[in-house]
Amino acid sequence: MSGMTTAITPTPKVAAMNETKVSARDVQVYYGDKHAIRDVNIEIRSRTVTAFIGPSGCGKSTFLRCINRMNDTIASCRVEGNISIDSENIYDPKVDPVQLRAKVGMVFQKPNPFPKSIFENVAYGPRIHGLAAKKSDLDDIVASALQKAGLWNEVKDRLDSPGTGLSGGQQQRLCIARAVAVSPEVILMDEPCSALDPIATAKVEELIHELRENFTIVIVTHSMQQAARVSQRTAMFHLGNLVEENDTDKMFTNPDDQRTQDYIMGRFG
Amino acid sequence: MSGMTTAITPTPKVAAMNETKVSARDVQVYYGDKHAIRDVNIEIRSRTVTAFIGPSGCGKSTFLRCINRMNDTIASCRVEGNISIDSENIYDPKVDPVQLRAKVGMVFQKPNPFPKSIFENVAYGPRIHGLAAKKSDLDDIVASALQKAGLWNEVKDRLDSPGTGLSGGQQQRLCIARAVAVSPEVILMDEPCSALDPIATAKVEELIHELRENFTIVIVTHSMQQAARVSQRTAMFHLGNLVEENDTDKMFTNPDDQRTQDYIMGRFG
Amino acid sequence: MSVGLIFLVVLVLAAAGYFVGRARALSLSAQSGRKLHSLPSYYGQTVALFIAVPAFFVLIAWLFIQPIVIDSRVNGMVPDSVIPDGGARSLVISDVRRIANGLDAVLSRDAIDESALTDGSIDFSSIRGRLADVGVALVGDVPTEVFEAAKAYRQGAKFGNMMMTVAVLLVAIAFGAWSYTWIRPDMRARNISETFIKALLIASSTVAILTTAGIVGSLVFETINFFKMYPASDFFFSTVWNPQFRGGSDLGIWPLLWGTLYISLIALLVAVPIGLMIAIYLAEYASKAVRSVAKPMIEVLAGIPTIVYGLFALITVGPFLRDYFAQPMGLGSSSSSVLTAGLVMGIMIIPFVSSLSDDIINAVPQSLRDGSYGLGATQSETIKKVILPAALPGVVGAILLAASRAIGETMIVVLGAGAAAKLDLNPFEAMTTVTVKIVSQLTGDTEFASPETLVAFALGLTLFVITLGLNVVALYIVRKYREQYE
Amino acid sequence: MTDVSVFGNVAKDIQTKSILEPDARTRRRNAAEARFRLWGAIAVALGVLALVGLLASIFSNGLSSFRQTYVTLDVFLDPAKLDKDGSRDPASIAKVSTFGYTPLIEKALAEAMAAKGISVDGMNAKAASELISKEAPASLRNHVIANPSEIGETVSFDLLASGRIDGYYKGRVTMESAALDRNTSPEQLQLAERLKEAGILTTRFNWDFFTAPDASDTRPEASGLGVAILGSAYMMLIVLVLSLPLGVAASIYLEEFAPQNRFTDLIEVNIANLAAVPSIVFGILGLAVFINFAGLPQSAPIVGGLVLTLMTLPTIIIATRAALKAVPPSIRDAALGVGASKMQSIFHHVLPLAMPGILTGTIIGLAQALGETAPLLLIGMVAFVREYPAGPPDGFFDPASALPVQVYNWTQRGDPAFVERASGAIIVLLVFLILMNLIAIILRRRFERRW
Amino acid sequence: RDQIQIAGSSTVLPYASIVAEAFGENFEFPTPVVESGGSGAGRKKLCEGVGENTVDIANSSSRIKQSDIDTCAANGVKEIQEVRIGYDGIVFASEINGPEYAFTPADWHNALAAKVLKDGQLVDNPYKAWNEIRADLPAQPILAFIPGTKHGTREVFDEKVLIAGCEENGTAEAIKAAGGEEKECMTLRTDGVSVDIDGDYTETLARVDANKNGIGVFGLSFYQNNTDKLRVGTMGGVVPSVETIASGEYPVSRPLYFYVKNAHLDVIPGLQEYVEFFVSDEMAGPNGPLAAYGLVSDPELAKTQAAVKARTPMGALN
Ligand SMILES: Nc1ncnc2c1ncn2[C@@H]1O[C@H](COP(=O)(O)OP(=O)(O)OP(=O)(O)O)[C@@H](O)[C@H]1O
Ligand SMILES: Nc1ncnc2c1ncn2[C@@H]1O[C@H](COP(=O)(O)OP(=O)(O)OP(=O)(O)O)[C@@H](O)[C@H]1O
Ligand SMILES: [Mg+2]
Ligand SMILES: [Mg+2]
Repeated sequence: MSGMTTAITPTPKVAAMNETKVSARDVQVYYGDKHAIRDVNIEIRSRTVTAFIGPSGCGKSTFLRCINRMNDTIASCRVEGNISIDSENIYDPKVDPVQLRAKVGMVFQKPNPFPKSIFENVAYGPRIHGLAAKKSDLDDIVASALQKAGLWNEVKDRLDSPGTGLSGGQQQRLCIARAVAVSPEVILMDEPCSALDPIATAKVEELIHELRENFTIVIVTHSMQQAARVSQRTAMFHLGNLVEENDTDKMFTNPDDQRTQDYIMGRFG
Repeated sequence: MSGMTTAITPTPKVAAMNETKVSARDVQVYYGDKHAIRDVNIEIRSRTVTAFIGPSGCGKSTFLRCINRMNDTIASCRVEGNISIDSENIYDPKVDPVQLRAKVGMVFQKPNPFPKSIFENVAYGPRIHGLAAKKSDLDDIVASALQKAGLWNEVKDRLDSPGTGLSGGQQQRLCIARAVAVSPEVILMDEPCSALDPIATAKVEELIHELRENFTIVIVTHSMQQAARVSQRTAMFHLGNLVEENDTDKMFTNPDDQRTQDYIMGRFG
Repeated sequence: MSVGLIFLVVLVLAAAGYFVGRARALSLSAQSGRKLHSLPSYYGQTVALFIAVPAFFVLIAWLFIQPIVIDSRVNGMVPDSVIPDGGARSLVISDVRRIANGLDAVLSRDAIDESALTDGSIDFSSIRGRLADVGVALVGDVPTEVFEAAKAYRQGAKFGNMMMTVAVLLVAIAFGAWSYTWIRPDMRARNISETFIKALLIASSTVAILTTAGIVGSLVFETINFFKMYPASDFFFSTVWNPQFRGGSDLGIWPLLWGTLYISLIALLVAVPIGLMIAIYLAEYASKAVRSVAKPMIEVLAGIPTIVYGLFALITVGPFLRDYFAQPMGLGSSSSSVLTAGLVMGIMIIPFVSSLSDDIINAVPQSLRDGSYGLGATQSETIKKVILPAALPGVVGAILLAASRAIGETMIVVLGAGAAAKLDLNPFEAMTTVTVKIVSQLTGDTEFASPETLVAFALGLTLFVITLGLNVVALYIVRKYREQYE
Repeated sequence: MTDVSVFGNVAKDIQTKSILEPDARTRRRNAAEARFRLWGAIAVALGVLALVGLLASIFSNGLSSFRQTYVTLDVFLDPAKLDKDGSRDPASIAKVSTFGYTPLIEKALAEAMAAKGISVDGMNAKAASELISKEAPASLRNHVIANPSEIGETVSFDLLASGRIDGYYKGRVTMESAALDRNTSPEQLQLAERLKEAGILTTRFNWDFFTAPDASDTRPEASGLGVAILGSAYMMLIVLVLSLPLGVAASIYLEEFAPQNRFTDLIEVNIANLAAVPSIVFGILGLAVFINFAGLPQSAPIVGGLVLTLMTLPTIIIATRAALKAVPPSIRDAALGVGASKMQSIFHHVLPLAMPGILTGTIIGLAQALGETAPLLLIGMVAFVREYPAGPPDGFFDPASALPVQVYNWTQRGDPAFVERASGAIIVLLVFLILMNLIAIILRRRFERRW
Repeated sequence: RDQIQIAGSSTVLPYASIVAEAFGENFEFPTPVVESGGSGAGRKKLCEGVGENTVDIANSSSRIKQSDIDTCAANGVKEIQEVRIGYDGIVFASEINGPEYAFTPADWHNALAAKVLKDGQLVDNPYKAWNEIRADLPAQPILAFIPGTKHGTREVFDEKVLIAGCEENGTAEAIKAAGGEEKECMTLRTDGVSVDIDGDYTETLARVDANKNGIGVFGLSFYQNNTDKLRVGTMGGVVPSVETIASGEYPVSRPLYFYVKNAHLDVIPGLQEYVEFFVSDEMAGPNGPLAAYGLVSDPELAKTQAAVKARTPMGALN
């Protein structure tokens, strides 16, 4: 039972690399009166790691949350325009956001483990999606997710202790493990390595590499190095606008936009 | 009345640079049965930036929280050993943790703005410590703290909107501004730049530089570059032990301990 | 089958449906190799819901309609001649019902065959005695028509029951089977069952609306009657409350409203500070052990019957306040007073404030406390400036609940504050409240269709409208000051 | 005061503050802290004190109702009086009313006194027989009807002593008060003393108090809480089964699903307002809707239960909503983020975290419902009921009374013996309440946690 | 429904429950259910209509009113029997250790009325102590706990004490002379000397207990159960007792009634038996348990018994 097939409408053919997975057209996001995202148009390719970069508060998280409709939960937030995944408009009234989110997993910027045990934190997703028929399957899923997130060694002896009693970085990895455990098709990661040490970061980057073979990944990061290391495509946001979107190599060597150049060179502000 | 000079019992001599500000002797920390910090001995110098590095979960935050007794709020947490600031044992029963914390400020790993307006978030500390006699003083303090944290431009038009409606990085800077506004003698920063873009990071680092002239700063960071850039001293933790403490230059060029070397070279795990 | 049994059978069917539905979903998915849209249990749930809900619906409708149908049929069999003078048909019909039900007992006790009822092989002329033997008391002898009607009723009920059983089970099975065959791996079973649950949630919240409608409906009619007898202007603008037994009463609402506000205010002045401090102490300062004992203990205060508080007010608090405060201060010598009732009522409503607030305060995330402590705030500053504002909506809810309880209380007011309606500022004076007068006018010895009694309805409705207004204001305030954390 | 910038041009010399010696402001703040904390402790102490005081007065008044004085007599069941035609036919035995049994008891008492040589000056047989409850003939008669074969035999009975005699052994009646009391006399008390010495009269635990039905004003000693306990139990069962799920469901809808609009505002205000509706108005509603419209029977627990359900609902809803509101949004986000549906995120994560608040609402709501009399007044449950209701569910439709009703009724009665019994009933009510809430309290402790 | 359902006055409730209890013991029928909730509500329930979920009997501490009869008629309750079960004496009692009081209605009017006649002038009530009214009354401050206006007892108090007293001490004439109405005789002072009690006699007792110089208005049966706590005052020189009330010497008393819905007589099992049992000599006679409890037996009980047997419906109110 592979995680691949949790699609709303199962994707019949396996998406080839570089095919568009997510596409956004003229997306506008408002928080009440505040216009947080303006006219964003972007194609996110399948089996590719796309990095979102940009100064703090420019709308990266906001746009990311649009992709799995997590913005629905903020009362004041309004999304306009069109975002589609596998050519299906996700803001179509017929779309079940739940299914969408099962397909598009998310790691939040602030680690938010459930006030439950470490095991339950990771097992929750697989459980509600019926990914494990037996208890032992579940154990396996949890173990492998924790391993992928590089947390297994630290917590394997205390799977029953509360997830909220972990260190900041551990919580972050726990949330990564939790998202990975349901094997979504698209994984949105909002600064997944912000609280991680270089080694843990390396492990997560390795995980991203690994996941890329089968999944589409969008990652928000403040580290240019990280963006350069893990992503194939990079999108640069500034003040709610998508300034530039390009191949990562190109972006970091020869950006089209002046602002990108400035930002990468650390010449902003 | 400057924030600096509210001291009532003046310590006769002025702390000179390189003088010991905080000193820890045989500190042990337990969470229930878990022994999280073992035998830590460290001298943290006055007017110096000390960086704590080490893999996630090694006890950096835990030790940091010991320094201003924030661990008191965790029921299961037990601290043994001796930590003194200005030669006063902070675990002395006579010590008032409130005054200690006014003297030793803290920026937490997870941004935790109060559910109040941005202004109120920053004004909270100065208010309780009586740092502003007039409303205009308070306005000044708030503005200058926000400026220091590099948030002023982004929020100056919406000081009345809730602090919880900020982006992740903005929240982090808000928390820095909040801590800085009460001008403590020692500032503990737990990964203050983890959610910040390079420019904002640079701004915070600049702030740290500036603060160093008068204050003692301890910063937890996962970025070796950052540690190298901002700190004069670096302490490396590993599995609850303080592996090495040294001048930053020495630490990053020629560490005494093999584990430090490995960690810095990214050879762990 | 009895209704209870049918109910059980449907439940069992639903349970069975759950398992077959689940199994089918699993096997279909295994066969077709397609993944299920939802967890298998949701398919089970869907089938179970399809079995249970329409069936229960039919059951309830049937139970509602069958008696009407049978009654109307039996009604036709009872000629007017057997209805006693001045009696009512409905009473005879209930006699019929009683006989019909008694017959079952007679048959089973005397081991008589069902057929004996119809073929006349046994003498049923002594039916009254036989029924009396099985504990069914009748008034007089049973006229043949009535007995026949009873038999018909029994037949009808039996038949109806049988039909009901059949119908309910049929519906259950039909819908179950249909939903069973409907199962496909891509069926959105979770959405179906969730839509269903959501409908239940909505239905539940309409209960509140229905209750309000019911209350208004049951008050408004008699209120109109009241205003036909007593001028509304006097009711709303007169400042004298002086009902008289034989009419000619003054029924101005103001003294009562004033008493209500005054007493509730004092009660809140007692309960809110104490209750909030208790909540704060238990949530923030007390050890786990103290908290786990003190909280339920204080909750018992809400469960002590109000008469105990009333007597406490009357016997202890009232004389104490009179002897040590009112008389020395020259503020009167009444042992029952607004202050007495307010104080005692305040004690009673403490748990409403303390327990609910305690839960809310406890739910404020630790990171907020940390943030404040980290800035060098004391615990009390943290509580006052960070935690309470964050917990405000819940705390206001708790206070409103306490206020509501205070407004609705009678016994304490009767015993503590007396029954005299007065407009006075002196807290050592006896006064009374709207609620007390609703109860006393409604349960008095005055004739019902007099303004003195009907005023209770007008009072009830007016109070309802006033509290509604207060609640609107409260909602507005809470909305304005609400702080969302995280 | 000139320099307000935080560190701008501060002198480079920073004087550090000692943490061992608090400065004046800190001392002030700490004093405020200590005061605040003290206020908290005082508040808790006040609450507990009020409870202890009230409980002490209830217990000191009411504990005695758990004991009862009995007179043990050998009664000759005279066939000449009880079964005149000698047929032992239950029908003819039943013809003898309780009035016919009184002489038997009088005689038995006289004989017992004679046998033990007890006599008190100024007592005739009639006055002596007033020691025995008016309930005695009825219990005798019931026994005889149940066992007709014992007619003609001498059977030993434990008969209730009358209320005043019982009160004498509980300190309620004294020789002095008896002298003034129309219903007893010091001689009767002396006689009781003698009977006690002779072992005929005993005071012991009173099981009947928990099982017997109410009794009329002339027989306080025979009254019990059986019907009331059953009635309250039935009603609470209905209230719990209906109000908890309904209340939680309504709260979930309003808090989590309902769109923010006028209509939901209306519901919200409505619910808050329902909490403020005096309970008697719910009685008016119950009378109009459940009895007059729906045709449910008078005085029945089903109607009482429904009315109390409507009355408790607002409490539970308000508590539940506050608790739901207090659950941090990040928990919901986390669940939604892994693909849980809203319903799942609520039932799996939010509801467990809100559980303490929900349980508190339930505890308080049920406490209120259990102690309420006013709405029952209008639906006919404030009544004198002596027949036990049948077992559930049929019993829901039989007349019954309730514990608070019994308290209310007894406090209104003339005979002071009822005051004691009312306090006893309150103790039973509180025990009932605590038992009922125990599960909720334990559950709540388990769910309580901070995050 | 198997049992008889009774509603109404809480004054009649004790008697009704004594009868119901004995009825349940001695008859094969279940014990009737006796609700309390006030005469007005009881009569309203009686008149709600005919049928199983309406009551069979309404107890009433005052006579049924024309409006009730009209409601009954409108709802199809055509025939009602009025059954007078006896009389309820109303007594004035103070704390047992207090002084003796020998009242007259005039004293009460002088003590409680808003306006009294003093030195030939109609003035606001100046009296503070009983002996100011009449020198041979005790020198105690005036404080009276009288039934609230919802009580039937208050009607009797108004009529037989206040109005009677008003006429006795000449205030009535003065009022009339001043162009006022008789109603003003019943207007009470509002300075806290006269306290309305909306609760029951136990509350009055508790208040007398808490205010040792207070005088309470009680029912005779309540007083008889508490002779060790209360000292009863005489009225016009007569000590209240079952005998003096029955003979009419003691002036303050009122009849108690219950009303039976005739339409239910043949359909509610035991109803007729209950009604007959209630008024039988065994129960309501001078030596019966009701009299023992303080009900003043009706001298015309035999007439009532006959009427009950014949099921005579009540005629028009006179
Ligand atoms: N409240 C707690 N209860 C129990 N264990 C805890 C608690 N907080 C931290 N720990 C454990 O103590 C150890 C040290 O945690 P700490 O938060 O100090 O790590 P850290 O060095 O700050 O890591 P990171 O860089 O990930 O934030 C970890 O193993 C963590 O799981
Ligand atoms: N819930 C909200 N209500 C109102 N404004 C919001 C809310 N969330 C974010 N914003 C505003 O929207 C803008 C974009 O926010 P967003 O969180 O997307 O930034 P970001 O790019 O993720 O920044 P960071 O790197 O700091 O996390 C910011 O100006 C922020 O203040
Ligand atoms: Mg962000
Ligand atoms: Mg940390």
